[in-house]
Amino acid sequence: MPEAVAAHAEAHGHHAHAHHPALQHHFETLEQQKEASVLGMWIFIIQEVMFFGGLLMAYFLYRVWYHEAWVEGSNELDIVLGGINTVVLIGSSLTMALAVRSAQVGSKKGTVNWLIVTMVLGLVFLVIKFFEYKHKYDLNHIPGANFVFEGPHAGQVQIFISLYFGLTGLHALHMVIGFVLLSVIAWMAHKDRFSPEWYTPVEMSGLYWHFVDIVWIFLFPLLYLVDRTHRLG
Amino acid sequence: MMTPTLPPVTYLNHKYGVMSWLLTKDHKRIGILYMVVVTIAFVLGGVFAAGVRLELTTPQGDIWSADTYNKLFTMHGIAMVFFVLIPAVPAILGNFVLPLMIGAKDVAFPKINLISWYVFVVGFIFTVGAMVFGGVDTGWTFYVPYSSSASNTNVLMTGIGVFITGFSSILTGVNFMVTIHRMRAPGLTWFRLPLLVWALYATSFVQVLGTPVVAITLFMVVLERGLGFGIFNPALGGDPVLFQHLFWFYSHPAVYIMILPPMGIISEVIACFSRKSVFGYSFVAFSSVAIALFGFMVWAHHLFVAGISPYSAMVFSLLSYAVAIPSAVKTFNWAATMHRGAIWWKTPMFFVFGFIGLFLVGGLTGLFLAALGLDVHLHDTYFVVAHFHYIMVGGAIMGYFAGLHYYWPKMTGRMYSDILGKLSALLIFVGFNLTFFPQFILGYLGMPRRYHVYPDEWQVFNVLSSAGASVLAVGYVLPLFYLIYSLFKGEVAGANPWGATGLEWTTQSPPLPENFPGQPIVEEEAYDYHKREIKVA
Amino acid sequence: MLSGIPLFPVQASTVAPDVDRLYFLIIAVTSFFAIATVIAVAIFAIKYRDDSGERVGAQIHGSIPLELAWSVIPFIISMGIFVYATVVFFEIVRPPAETMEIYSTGKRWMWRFQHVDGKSEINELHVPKGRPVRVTFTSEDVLHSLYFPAFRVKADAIPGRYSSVWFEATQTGDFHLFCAEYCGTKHSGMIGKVVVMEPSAYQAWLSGSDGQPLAVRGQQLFQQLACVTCHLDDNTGRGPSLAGLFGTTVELEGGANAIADDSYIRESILTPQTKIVAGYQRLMPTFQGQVNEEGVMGLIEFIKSKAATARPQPGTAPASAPPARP
Amino acid sequence: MSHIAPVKSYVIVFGTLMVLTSVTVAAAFTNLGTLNFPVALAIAITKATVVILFFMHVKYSSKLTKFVVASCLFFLACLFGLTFTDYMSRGWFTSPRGTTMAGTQVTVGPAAPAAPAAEGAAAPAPEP
Repeated sequence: MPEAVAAHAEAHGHHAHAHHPALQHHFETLEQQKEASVLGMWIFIIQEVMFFGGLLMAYFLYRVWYHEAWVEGSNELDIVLGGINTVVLIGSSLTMALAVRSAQVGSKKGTVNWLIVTMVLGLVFLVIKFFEYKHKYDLNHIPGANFVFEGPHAGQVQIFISLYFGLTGLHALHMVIGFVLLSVIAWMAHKDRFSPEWYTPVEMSGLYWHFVDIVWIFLFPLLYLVDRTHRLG
Repeated sequence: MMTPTLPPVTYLNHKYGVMSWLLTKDHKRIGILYMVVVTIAFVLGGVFAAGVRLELTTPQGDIWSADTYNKLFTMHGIAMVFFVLIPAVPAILGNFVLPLMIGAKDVAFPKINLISWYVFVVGFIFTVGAMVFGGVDTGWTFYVPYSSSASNTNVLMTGIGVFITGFSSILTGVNFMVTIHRMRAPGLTWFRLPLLVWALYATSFVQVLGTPVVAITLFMVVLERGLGFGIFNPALGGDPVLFQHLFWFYSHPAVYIMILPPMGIISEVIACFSRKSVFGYSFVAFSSVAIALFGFMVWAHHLFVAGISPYSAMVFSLLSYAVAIPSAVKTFNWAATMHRGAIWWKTPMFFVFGFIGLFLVGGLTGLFLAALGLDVHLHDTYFVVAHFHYIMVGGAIMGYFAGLHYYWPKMTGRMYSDILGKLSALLIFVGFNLTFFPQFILGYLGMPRRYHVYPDEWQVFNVLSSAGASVLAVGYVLPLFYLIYSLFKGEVAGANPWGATGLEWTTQSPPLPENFPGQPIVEEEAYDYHKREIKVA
Repeated sequence: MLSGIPLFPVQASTVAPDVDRLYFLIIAVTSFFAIATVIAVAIFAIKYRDDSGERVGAQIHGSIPLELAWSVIPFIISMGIFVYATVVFFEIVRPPAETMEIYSTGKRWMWRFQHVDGKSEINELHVPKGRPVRVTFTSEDVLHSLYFPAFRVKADAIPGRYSSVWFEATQTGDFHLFCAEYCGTKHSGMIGKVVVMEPSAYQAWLSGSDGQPLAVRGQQLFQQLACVTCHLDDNTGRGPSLAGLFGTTVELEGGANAIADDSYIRESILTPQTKIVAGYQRLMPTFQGQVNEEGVMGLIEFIKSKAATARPQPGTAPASAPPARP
Repeated sequence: MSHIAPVKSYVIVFGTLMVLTSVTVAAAFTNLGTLNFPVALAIAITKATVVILFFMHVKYSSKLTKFVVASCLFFLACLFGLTFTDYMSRGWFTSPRGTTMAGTQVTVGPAAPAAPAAEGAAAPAPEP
């Protein structure tokens, strides 16, 4: 019986089908390879969500325990810079989507240009984030030995600032990784490696970039906005 | 029946040279690369265990200093948990056998498969480096505030090492999940899949979704220790119990990463050597998935005395009892599979007998620790040590050895000596019980874990345990010899030495680089011994 | 060396027999299933042994009723065990109404016990037989865990928070005391013994104490740290009166309320800003760093004793009436 | 994805995201008391869903991908929900006239002058 199975497979395997240069040997069709990549990328993104989930767990617990410290801490943050960053990042999400779209329709120039715009917006975000960190450094609000904070909840505000640096630092690290990834994809697009049949790398880096944007969509209200009004009320 | 000869072209001999191994994208070679590193880690962990047992033969601390002893049991824990138990079956046997079982040429992302091996090796180098430069003494659980403020050993380096190794486990999980979803042979529906594939699928859930949480937790400890961040620091108002919540959120599902794949191997081996399809196939398959999903909801039974509220302790105790049921269902189904089967007493089956004996004790002693009233007395005593060794070493390592001896002919094309195999299974079983059963008694007497010095009246049990450990060591070293001997002098095994069902036994052994000559088509059920005449090649 | 090999720990507290009964019940249930399965596997392995490897087993695929049986029945049994274990757990966790107070602090590699009347001892604890004793303790650096195997009780000592363990000794003699949570180099040295004595012998031992009672030391600290300037007994000071405070429910600013127990008082001393009593400003400075653990325990004892003198107890039971012992 | 959306639809999606952002910022400055947190979270979730469905093309992709995206919520719920069963139920249980067994939230700092981490690590703990 095993021979029969092998023989049958033999006949099936032999008919020649034009191999697309990007089709890897262990996939049957480009469609199967594409779906495998999309599924793999989404599972990777889910895992990244759990990665930020651990830090958010600490954030939510201490917010319930030390609400006053969270109010003081979040009022320390500069909401204008945070707001601009949000607009910049959602903008870069738009340009990323347009880059993927132009890869779909096969316009090489469109893909490369939109990718460059996305990278520039990413850079703007990182620069603004650098100024925010520098501002913290000037007020020596960097958690650690020389953390100075007047006000009754100094210790607990240090936890807030630690979580702020943890969350936004990790997010900025993912932005840097995304920046490098996009530059590689832009270079491949420039070398005309993509076509309407095969633009998976662009699509995958798009998924990654949108994920990084979604993380910021949650970080911005949680860190900057939610405890803003307590001081007003 | 002519004696089989080694096939001309196999994945081992179609390319030679170190580079062909170090840059391979072939899932079979990557499985063997993992086996090399895991075996080294297993020997390392074993040496540390020998050091611990040596010290505990005497109540006083006269062989090692307290610090050295603390480092020994910590490094034993880290080497065994992160570098042996978690990768053993999924990364070695899983990598090798999964594509063969589903009729694919390779895993979905071969390049990422190689990257995850390199990430594993880099993590291993970091952790061994930490061990060489003075070791780490926080216990494999890295509990805060000791690990973040009070310990002056290489906690940072080990934390980073384990952080990196975590990504290897994540990438393997992603790879397996996509492979099983997208690359099954035509006709291979979900309910025709071998049960090892179901187990690997359930394990990849835990690998992918649990590991990042321990990665971020260790990242926070590294931040707190290195840069003075205050997330868990009680002086600033941080809560050390939060660390335990986040740590065990992964580390309990991690024990299911360690036990589910060996359970899959046991289902395969029992089906083959009972010449019968597994009893209640879909129940065994769904119990794997149930264990993986329920496994995420039970972690705080490690925290019953750590200061969590009694009401939440009740919630977790109830859920811990619920997660024990699928394991019980699996064990009963294995026993029922052997009913009216044709039991072939070969080495893999001996390891399965050992597995069933030890895993039963291990699993059922879990019910003692999930019982709230008892856990107050038993937490952090040798009862817990005995419980998890019965499941990890009795279950996971026994399952790994069963799989190793079952797939060895397929991996190398050679057969090992059956008598020596059975002898090593017996030695491991006897040595194991002699080592860890006295620890149950010690545990109920109240001997705490991680003690360098203990009261004199308990010396007898510790001496028994150390004696058992030496028998166990011999049992583990023996396979090293006869398996390597079989590489050169073993008789040629042929495509299907055990006459088993499954696609992996239809191709030659050792398999072709691209696994199958063509694209195999599957028409029959999973373990259908009736449709095909058995040909013992 | 072979001074009689102990196989089972002595039952030296009221809770121990219940825990051991639970232990034997689970042993009985689990060994029944384990032995049954092992025998079944052994029988099948021997009866159906066939080393030719040629013959095929019977074509059995499974039976739904059998599967349901061996998943529902174990579930019901385990729920039974769960309920019984939880009852025993709440007996361990919930101390009786009247307990003898002992304070303790765990520090890297020693336990320090502080009796209410002033006597303090290190790595040793003298307790009377037949009286419920509650040890309230915290840790000063890393995690520790106070563990009395003979009494079957254990609780982790967490820095920055009180934990408590209660037991009622039923046998005199020396029993082990361990630290059960790994805490570094001399983790295995952080042990000691708990000496259970007859009540009369205990009183004699206690009367020989040199230190003055904890409450008196608390009163001295109360003066020394100038608490008395704000906390006047007749409620006219800037801070709330502490007379009769202990055990009552306090109305907090913002509508919440809290029970004035040890943790509340400790928190109000070390971090006064976290809970402000309704109707008072945030004036109180923090005393963290100016008073050590024993000092805080002294102040708590003093505030408890104020409750006794200021308001005669017989009529007014404190707001949180102690629930009857189960 | 085989499905190619017109540029206009992407710009509309961007527009809605901008509107939602301004709404959430505005909501942050009006004092809704305890409602602030849920409102901000709800808006963030809608924004995230919009990005997932349109920018990440999940709307047109396979049922399996949708299932994987949804399954993430289950695991986050496990982490947050079950951990909070502990922290929320800590204050409930008060043993009569004494310390709660599980204790209230963490009070700040051990009372005694905590030995600074550096010194504590090296020198053995000073005797009382």
